[in-house]
Amino acid sequence: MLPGDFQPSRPTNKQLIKWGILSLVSLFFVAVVVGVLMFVISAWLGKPLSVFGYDEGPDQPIAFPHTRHVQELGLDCTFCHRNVETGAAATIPPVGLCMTCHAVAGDGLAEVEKLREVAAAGEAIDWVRVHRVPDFVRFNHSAHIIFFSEQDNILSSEVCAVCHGDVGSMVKVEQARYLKMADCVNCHRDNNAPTDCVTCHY
Amino acid sequence: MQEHVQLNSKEVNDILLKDVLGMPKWWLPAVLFFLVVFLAGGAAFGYMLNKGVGVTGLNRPVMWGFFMVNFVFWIGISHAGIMISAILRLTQAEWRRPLTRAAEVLTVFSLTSALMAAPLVHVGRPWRAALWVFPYDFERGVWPNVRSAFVWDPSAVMTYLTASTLFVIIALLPDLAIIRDRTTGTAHKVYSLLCLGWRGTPRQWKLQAVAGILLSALVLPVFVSVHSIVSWDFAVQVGVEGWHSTIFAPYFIIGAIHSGVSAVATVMVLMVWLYKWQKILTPDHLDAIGRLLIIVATIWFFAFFLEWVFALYTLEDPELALRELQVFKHPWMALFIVFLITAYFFPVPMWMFKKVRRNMFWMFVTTISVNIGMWLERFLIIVLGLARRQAFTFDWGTYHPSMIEILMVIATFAWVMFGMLVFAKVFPLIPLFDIKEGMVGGPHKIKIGRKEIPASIHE
Amino acid sequence: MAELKQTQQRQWGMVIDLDKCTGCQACVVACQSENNIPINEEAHYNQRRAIQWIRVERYWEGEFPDIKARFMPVLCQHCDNAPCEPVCPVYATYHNTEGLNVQVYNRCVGTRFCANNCPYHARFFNFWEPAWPNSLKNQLNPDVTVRSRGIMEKCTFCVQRIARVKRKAKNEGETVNDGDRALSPACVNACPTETLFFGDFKDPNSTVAKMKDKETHGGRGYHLLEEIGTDTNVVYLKKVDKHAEAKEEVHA
Amino acid sequence: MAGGGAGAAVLFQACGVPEHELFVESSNEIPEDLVSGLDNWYATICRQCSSTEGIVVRVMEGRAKKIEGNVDFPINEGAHSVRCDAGVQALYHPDRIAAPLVRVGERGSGRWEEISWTDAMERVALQLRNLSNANRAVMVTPPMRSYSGLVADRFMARFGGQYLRYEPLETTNVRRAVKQVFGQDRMPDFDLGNSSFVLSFGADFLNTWMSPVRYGRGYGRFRQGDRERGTMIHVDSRFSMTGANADEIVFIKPGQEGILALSIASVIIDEGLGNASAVSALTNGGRIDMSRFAPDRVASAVGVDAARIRDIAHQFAEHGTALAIGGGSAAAHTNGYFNMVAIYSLNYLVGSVGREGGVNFNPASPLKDIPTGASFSQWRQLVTRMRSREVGVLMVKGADPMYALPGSIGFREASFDVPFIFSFSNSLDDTTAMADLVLPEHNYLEDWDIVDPDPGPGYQSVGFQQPVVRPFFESRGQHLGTKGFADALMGIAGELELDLGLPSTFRELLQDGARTLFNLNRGSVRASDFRAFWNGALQRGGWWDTGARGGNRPTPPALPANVGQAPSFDGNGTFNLIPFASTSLMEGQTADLPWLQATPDPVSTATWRTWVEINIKVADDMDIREGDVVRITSGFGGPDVEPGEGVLALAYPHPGVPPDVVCVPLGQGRRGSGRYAKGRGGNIMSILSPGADRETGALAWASTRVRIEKTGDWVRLPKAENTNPDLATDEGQHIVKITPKDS
Repeated sequence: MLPGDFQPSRPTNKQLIKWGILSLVSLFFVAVVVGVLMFVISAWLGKPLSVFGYDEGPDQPIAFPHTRHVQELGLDCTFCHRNVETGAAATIPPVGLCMTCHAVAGDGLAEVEKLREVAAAGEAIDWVRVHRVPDFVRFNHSAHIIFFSEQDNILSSEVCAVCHGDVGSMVKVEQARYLKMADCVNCHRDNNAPTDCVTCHY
Repeated sequence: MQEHVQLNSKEVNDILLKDVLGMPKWWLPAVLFFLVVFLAGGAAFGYMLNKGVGVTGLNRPVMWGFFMVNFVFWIGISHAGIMISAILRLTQAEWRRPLTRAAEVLTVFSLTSALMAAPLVHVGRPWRAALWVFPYDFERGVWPNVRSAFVWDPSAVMTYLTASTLFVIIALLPDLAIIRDRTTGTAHKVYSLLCLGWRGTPRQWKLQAVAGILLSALVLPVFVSVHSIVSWDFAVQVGVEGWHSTIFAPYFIIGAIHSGVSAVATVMVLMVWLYKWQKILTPDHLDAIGRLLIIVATIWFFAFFLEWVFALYTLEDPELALRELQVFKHPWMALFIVFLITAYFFPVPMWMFKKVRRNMFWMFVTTISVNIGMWLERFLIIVLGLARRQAFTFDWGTYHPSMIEILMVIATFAWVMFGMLVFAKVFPLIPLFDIKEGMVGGPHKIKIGRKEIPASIHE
Repeated sequence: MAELKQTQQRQWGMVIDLDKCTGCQACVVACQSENNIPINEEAHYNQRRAIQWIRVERYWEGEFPDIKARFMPVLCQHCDNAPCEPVCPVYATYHNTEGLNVQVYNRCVGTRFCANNCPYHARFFNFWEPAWPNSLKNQLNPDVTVRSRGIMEKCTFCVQRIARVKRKAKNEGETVNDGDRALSPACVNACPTETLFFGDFKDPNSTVAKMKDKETHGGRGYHLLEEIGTDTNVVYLKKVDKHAEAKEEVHA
Repeated sequence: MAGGGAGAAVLFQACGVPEHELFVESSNEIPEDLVSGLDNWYATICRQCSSTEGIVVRVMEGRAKKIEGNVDFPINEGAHSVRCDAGVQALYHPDRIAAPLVRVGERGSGRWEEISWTDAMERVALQLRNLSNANRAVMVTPPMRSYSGLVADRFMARFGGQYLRYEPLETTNVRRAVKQVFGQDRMPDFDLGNSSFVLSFGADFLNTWMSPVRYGRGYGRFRQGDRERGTMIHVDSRFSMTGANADEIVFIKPGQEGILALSIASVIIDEGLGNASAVSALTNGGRIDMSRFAPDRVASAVGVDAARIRDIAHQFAEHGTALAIGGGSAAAHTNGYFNMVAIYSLNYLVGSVGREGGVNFNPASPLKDIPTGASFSQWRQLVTRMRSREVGVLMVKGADPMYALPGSIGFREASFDVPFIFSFSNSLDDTTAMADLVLPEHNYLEDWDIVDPDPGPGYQSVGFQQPVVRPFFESRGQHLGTKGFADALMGIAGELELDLGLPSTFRELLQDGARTLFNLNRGSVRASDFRAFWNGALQRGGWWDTGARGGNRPTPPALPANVGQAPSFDGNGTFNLIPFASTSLMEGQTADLPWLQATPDPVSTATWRTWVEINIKVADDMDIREGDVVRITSGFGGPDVEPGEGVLALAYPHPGVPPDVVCVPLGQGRRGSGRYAKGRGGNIMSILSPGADRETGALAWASTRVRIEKTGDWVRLPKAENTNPDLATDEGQHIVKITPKDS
């Protein structure tokens, strides 16, 4: 190995242009990869980025306007989600409950007619799930409702908004909160609730 | 050295770069063969990923089997690199020179093998192993459990892998520049990039030498810790009496050096046979390794003996049951005898003879034998530790590896062979600069007692 | 551990009277039914991978015709110094403030380190994906996570029942009652001979605390493999056999 | 979330990881909205086995989730057996029949077509109507002490056919002996909990015999109750689970239990340890010579030391309250009836009849119309009738005689001569598979009934069975799906215009029964109006009156003069074959349930297969290792089992079985019964000798001698115990600690 073996040469202009284009292309490629990764990671950590409508709620088989029922008619959350104070699940109301009003109310509305068809056929509605925690999480609505309503001295139906956002003002229900474990744990810490794993996982 | 053939720089270059710049006829078929075997192991892993750990022979209570044995084995082999490069470098043993790179490369590939075996392959849900290996999980406030030896395992192994890779790279720089100068086209560009602008200036030489020595010193604690931590995987288990022993860390480390140095000797013989490097790798080197091995093997055997003393001294039922299982129960008895013979009683007396130490064939046989024995040693510790007859004789179990496991174990061997061969094709497996450096200093000898041994030079 | 033990509010535990156990296996199936344990197929037994959170072990003693069979229900001992806990790299198993040794399925990566280290062999690994025919899934308990393959599982003292009772008590402002059958694990409720007792060792008035107090001081009580120092929360009461030789008790 | 899931899914799809693992980590496919609702517990009655146990069922969103014991119910007091829990699996069994089936192929070929209920009922009615003689109709059910049984009984009575009750391991001898010794029609209650000494002969009463949960309850108190720990001696010719729990197990030569009992009696009489009046009554004033049963004279015949017999007699007589129980294999010999008479007579000698800690009697049920029919053993006559084409219609409900009748009786072959067989069944068991028409019945969790527990708790009690879930196959519409047995039978009666003398629907019939109880105005449920009573009884799972205890203490009858006969054996081998009911599968009734198949036998811990317990030393001599497939032949067999072919079973070298005995569990070897039972193991009943009790004609199912030979094959015996050849022993008592004294 002799010193001076290596003679660096100045690049020509042609080479410089070639390298410039190459680096631009790779920069673009990197940008695309980073963008995709960001989307995936943000989706992993919380809600998808609000691009291309990824943050919107899903279309339901029957477009049920919470605005109409909650804001305009003043129905309480617990009027339909009856189990929320006593059970683990808030429960979606059965078609029969809808029909207690819609047997007469809402004539002529296309969505109500759909509902009546379903009710007449004796079927159930396949609502699309908006909020979902994985199977290994034991979320219990009643415990949360009772805790917050007692702590803040508010009505049960006012507690719902803590996690679900102001559903009453949503035409299409969307996920308001991340509902990832960090979200749960932080809230539990803030409220001195147990953070023992076995509180939710068993 | 006595039989050292004096070569000049050009001859060294020609000999060592012959197969980097050219390609021996057997190379491609051999590499393809090992690749196929490795891919077969990969396919076995894919099958296991699809079906679950059930495809192995693991059961209750033998929850660790071939994968864990293989993990410990490869970690053991990896200790060759540091032993040869760092310790011998720091102790200025001259004969290490042609062996350092092969040992370090062997370290790198055996560590990747080990990593494949333990965190990746053997867990129930490999896709979640990141939770264990990387503490990414900031948001939930649930961190990896630092009390677990398993958390320290990957970090120790990764540190060791990083250090070994750096070792290889730093030692490679001057050689890469030589190859750069002898290649054209794309190869030239690639080597130019890889050699990081090495020009062989005195400053660069100085930095390279300092980096080498520094790394040697810094890596020594890692060297000790890696296998200590691996031994803690076993030693901290109160539930498995045979493993719960304070001798385990030194016992594992010395065992690792035993198997690692043997593996280097095996690789050395293979290099001579395959690449015809007998002018550089002389019987002198083998002789030196052989002497080192006698010492290492005997210390290892002492540790092994101590472990037995510790176990038997207490006369506790579970320990006695394990030893009974190892020594008197078929088929473990046969394995135990094979292990003892191959790991110590066959090779060490052989190495006592100078003729054997200087004979390529016999050194190959004896060092291979050591590694067969050391593999069995890990098997006998891990599997029998779990399969022992314990208080709950109702749950006493046994273990038979499945084809999937055997295939994956073979694949790790193929992976190391494949890696070494590919490396040897792309980079010189013997450091050219080191050989030349040794030549500059000339064959120094110093007298210790009545013996003359090769001395080191100052770097 | 000692401090934790003093500050914790409850200490769930079990007392098992070996003199009553007949080995009838009712607890085994009750547990299987409550906790969504996969069906142990024939191959699972042959591979020694059957999952029984509580199992009845049978030990032989003597030779025909003076032969005896001893039955022993074994389940997770919920040790206060649990060997399984410190070895888990991902904190999938830990001790909670009620003395339970908890397994968090979603955290488990399946290193099986804990299972090796459990002196009681109380931990079971899902080597295979559990398979139920679709119609049998109707029976699965919705309160218990269905474990997939690659996950370690073990007895939880039916923590879902404890959680349910505690939640109910909290919502309704009551206290958790020791004798509440809704609180007891499925095995305890099933046992025909009342071999198993479950309760809170911290509550001096509970049945188990009284039994433990009485029996571990000169009575029949003992802890399984006590010499390991795991400090278990399951107290066994010795089998009585008037034909047995009085064994010298060695206390360290 | 979607992005991440999708990304990871794509990534892992290549590796073949099922996507659902990344997303939900569960194979639970039930929609969460359905499962997270509120749970309710409903009380009902377990019908998985013959003992009547009160259960509560956890129901969530219309699905039964978990079965637990009903704490109130007097028989089981909250506990339950291993079989009870698996009821939910019977309900949701994947191979449950979902609609009436009619045979389309050859009989027994297994090709079926679904038809509507209307069609099915019409076909049944047509077949019955077309019978030339009503007597040509035969119905077979298990003994049903319930209103379903009443409907069946009434139907056959009014129609004019023959009604047979079938149980695989007959208890006829025990019941006849109880009738003879105590003058009772019902099984008495054994008050184990208050007893201080139990001497049992052959009955595996903690495991499978009669009412194991009730006995288990008593056993718990017997061992560690508030009184002194009781002593239990078990006399058996095999190592049963009950024997394993006894303080001493006495191995006896098969069939000699009665002689041993008489020998014990002779010691008691000789030494004047017993109740003098009972002695005099039993020996008919000394006219029966008991001295021929003196220990020294019978010791070699029964295989028990004379000194030991005396010791047992002393212990039996000198404990405060002693109880003698017999049954199981002791009753299944050609002298089984005499064995039972001798054994139960012992209770008189120590004065434990009708007192606390002894034998207590069950009063008659308050519901007089519930039939008390016990099993009936006229199978040979029935087969003859079938062969000669005297049987036109065979109706089967919940019984499987083609599986469990000895092959030598030839029931299955004879069934080809019956023009029409129909079966009420949930699954295609062996008998149903041979039927022409299958009427799927409701699972017991979907059906109504009122049950009279037998054996009862010693006082009047009635169990109320109610549907806790809607029928699982309801979604198939009213023409398909399942129907309750009683409803269906009443429907058929309606088609036939047969007047059963019962209300028009089964539920009304039950309510009539309940009204009887309501009118008694006593017991556990009392109410001001009937509606409240009905709801109360359903809520509590039954009605009982602890005050209504058994009647007068019976006076001891004299032993029959020919008591003490030796048993006789039949077969070509040297081993006495003792079949036994499996802990989980019983006699095969629950073999279709995977949980029960997977439940280890308490002693051998074996599962899923048929094994044969051979003494470990004998096995060693014969070079038989565990898992060796052995052929068991007796020289008997049926048309399906060639006598030389025998039954194949896996060897289990057993350290506790006497050298001249082999034991085989029942339950496996089924031709049908769904995916978990079909073609699994061997059916030992098929090679039993057709031997019968000399007195009662009951099947002597323990009187066969068999030959054992290795086939050379080896199959691993699936068991919970270790797979190593070493026995699980606990030499240092590290695990199971033993103390000689009670504290």
